[in-house]
Amino acid sequence: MVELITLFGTYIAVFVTLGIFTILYKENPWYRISESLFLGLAVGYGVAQQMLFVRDQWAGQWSKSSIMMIGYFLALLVGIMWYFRFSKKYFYIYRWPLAIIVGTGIGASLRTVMIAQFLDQIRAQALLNLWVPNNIWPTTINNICMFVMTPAVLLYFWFTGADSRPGFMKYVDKLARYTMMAGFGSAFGYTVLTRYSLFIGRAQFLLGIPPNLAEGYPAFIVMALIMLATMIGYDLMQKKKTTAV
Amino acid sequence: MLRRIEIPIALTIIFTLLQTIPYYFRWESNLKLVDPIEQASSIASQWVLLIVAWSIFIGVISLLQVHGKTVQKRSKGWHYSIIVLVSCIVMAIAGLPFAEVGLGIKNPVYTFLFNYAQSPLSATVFATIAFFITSAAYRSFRAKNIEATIVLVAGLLMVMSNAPLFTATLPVVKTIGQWIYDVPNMATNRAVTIGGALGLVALAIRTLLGRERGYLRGGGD
Amino acid sequence: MANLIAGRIFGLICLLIVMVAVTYFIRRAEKGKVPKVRRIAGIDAIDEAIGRAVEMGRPVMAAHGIANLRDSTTGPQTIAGLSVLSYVAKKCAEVGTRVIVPIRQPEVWPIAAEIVETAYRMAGKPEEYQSTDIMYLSDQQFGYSSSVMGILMREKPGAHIMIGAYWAESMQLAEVGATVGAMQISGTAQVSQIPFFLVSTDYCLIGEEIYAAGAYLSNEPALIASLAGQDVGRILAVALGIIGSLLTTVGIKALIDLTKW
Amino acid sequence: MSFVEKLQNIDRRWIYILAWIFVLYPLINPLGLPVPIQKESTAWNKAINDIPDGSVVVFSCMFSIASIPELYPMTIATFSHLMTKNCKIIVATFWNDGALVFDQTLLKQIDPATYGKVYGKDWIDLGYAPGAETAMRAFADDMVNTFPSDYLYSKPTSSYEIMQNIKTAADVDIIVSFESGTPGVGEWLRQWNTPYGTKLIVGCSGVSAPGMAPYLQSGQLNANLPGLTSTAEYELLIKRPALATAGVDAVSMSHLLVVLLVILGNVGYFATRGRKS
Repeated sequence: MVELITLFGTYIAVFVTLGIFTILYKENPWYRISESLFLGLAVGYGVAQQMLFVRDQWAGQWSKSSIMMIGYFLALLVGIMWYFRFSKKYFYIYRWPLAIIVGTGIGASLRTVMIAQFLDQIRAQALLNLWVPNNIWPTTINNICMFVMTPAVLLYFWFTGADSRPGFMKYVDKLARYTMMAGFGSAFGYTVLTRYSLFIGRAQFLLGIPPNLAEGYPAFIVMALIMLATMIGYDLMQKKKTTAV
Repeated sequence: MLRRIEIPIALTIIFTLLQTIPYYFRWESNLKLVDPIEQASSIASQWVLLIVAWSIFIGVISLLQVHGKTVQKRSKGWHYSIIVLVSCIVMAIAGLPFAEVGLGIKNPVYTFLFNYAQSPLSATVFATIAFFITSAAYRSFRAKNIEATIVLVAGLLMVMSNAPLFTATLPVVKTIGQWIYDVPNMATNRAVTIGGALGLVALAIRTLLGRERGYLRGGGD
Repeated sequence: MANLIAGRIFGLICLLIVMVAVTYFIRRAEKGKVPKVRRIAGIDAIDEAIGRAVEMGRPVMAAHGIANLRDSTTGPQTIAGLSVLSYVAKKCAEVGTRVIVPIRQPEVWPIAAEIVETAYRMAGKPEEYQSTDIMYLSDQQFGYSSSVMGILMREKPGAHIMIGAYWAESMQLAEVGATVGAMQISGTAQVSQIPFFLVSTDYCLIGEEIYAAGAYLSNEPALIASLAGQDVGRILAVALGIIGSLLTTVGIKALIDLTKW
Repeated sequence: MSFVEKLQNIDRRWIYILAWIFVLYPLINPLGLPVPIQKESTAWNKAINDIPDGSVVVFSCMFSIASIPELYPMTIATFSHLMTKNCKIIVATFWNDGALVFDQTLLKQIDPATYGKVYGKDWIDLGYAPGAETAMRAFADDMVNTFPSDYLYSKPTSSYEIMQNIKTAADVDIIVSFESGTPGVGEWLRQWNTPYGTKLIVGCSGVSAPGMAPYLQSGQLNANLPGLTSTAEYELLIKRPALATAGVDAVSMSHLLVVLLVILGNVGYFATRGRKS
């Protein structure tokens, strides 16, 4: 026998799971309750996580020397500047922490982006061997396709110098669009896999398939019946009302 | 004076350069083994994390504003706003990092809410998209022209190549799916990756020249 | 004394080439020589969609994605979306149609409000601007999307324009938009979401097309000029790839060694 | 309305019900469809098997609780596989849910002690650091100071034996990351692989899989395990069938449904279009 608290928890979990799923039928109070709970918990959870980090950081490295301590409190001061956005008069101060974050973010990406996303990709492109005698299919053919397709897609996004666009670009654009369409097909296929995997995961929970708790299954049946009955019952009542009028 | 837009622009430029320069240049000094600029850049990146962490209450305040107002005015659906407020406050307080008084990530209320409410909720919200995809696939995946047909055929082959039911009975599906993934998909994503890198550099230049003010606009001035 | 770090020199050279190109074009544009941008099919469709909304007597819904302005990869998409919004708002103000803007990021709200208000002021109809139509919904991804779905169902817009960074919610928004009969124009650089926009909206701007559309519609010299600078990098990438691959095929490793410099 | 026209306009709620049936039925009555082993799972299995003795592994759950159903099976399978290897494991994450996902769900399934792994000596859980890419950079440059205390016991990280010889990314041999978005592979490459040359293998949700292709082709990424189907194959390879294996029949059936519906929609479309013209 599982603990009472776990059983209670499982019922809550089943309730919110089904509550969200009821949106598939139509908007209703079960959905609104689950959604509101979600909204609140997510924000509260974020607070807990960030504050834990702030505290760990202090204990870990910033309390070790007086210079570090000053740095820590300086960060707190700059952090307070965020909240000037709620002031009508001094709102502009909140741009300072924003500027620091934006600068660090852009700088951190700019550091290595040219190598990680530009040069390494071009090097891989330059390593394509267009003639591998002992491996015509798939290597040679694939390499030739990649050799043509990647530059075509790159050039498709060439927007400026509209007047001096050479005539052959028409064919490049066409090849690029076909390549991208096939590529998007692959994105579609994998997205279907993801979304169904998530749904399957929830279904496994509702059916109590291990390692999910077996108590999920009866809870699922009970909750599903209650929700369906209330929603369909409510709908029928509404219908009766409108026909009576 | 403090109001000037030049202050945040200057801050952005300083912090951008502080992160970027030490990656390409090494400062040679006979006195110390560690490169002082690289060290400064590394400490700055950790210091910035603290500033990021302190911004978390912005979300809380806007939540309190929006839902607090709804409850106060008894607007439509104010009962739900109470749920939002209560769940937010309980979760935040239970999770505050004061293990000395029993709060924090090991707090039973916190772990209970995490395991039995937040975790199932967010997973389910994403799972509902499976249904939208299915009905969209049925409703709008039509072979209207050559391009749409390519997406459709490639998409279907890809769906099949992800399902063992098809790959076991028709292994060729996986071969084609693999080709789509390895070649056109790779080419598309490589071009987008390279294009993204160029876009980022352009954004950085506009920032360094003080021309990119998008993130500083708004709220007057 | 500063020294270059081995293995990163060629990367630095490429970075400098693109940086110099972008700077050059920005300086040039600010002297009045703004490069021309190719017109993209979806851009014309924006006018068509607004016209259709006017005929039907329905509002226009113009969204700019759900990303913030800060992120180094998705921020530019929001900027592009806002540029399109400023064009849409201008058109709507001229013809006197309501424009609804749903917002997820609190920091974007004042900017969007300013854009729309300016558009109405420029059209000489400041009294028609309704601040309540610039709606801050929720900073939660699905809180936002479910609210937008609700608004779509209630307001039944004639045109639904979505240009910016979208994630999983793209599907929901485009689906509901289609069911209420809006003419939909979408655009995103998030590759995983493009197929859904492509199949369920009338026009879809693919990938970097949204930046071009944003620059084109906003007419901001710095934005257009950086497109020209990026194109220099683009040609560099294509040339290095093609030459390198040909050299590899005949067994010369010189270019590969150069990139490892 | 003719039958073909009706085929084009089935109410979406009927489609939703079909989706429920096609998923629930195979879960309740497993069909036992065959699962052919494909190249992704083979490569993943090999990548883990090939980790040399004494290596240092960074193990990272870079996903939110929303992605648990898809990524959790591969995380468990890989973690249990790593437990059988002679290597040191550092658990760290840059997604704010990642730490709890690991602590609350994964550790309940696998207890490292049963594999003879000692906490603080063979493995350590550092938890979460906010700041995404900036934090990942900081972690690469200075691991102990980015995570000053560990997650499970909140003791100073520097006091653990395992961290005595592991200071920066240069001391790490391989990153095993499970992810569903940003930050993820791009950030690992920019902040770890490019500057330090650390090897990287990534298990990802299906949605992220197409974006991995260029990195796989260029060799920046050593292996990639995409989605639930590949996970089921991997579970079979390491002879530890679990959640993914149980769910894979439902994957097959749901995908069958999608294929059928698309075909049905197009049949209706062409039939009515042919008649109109």
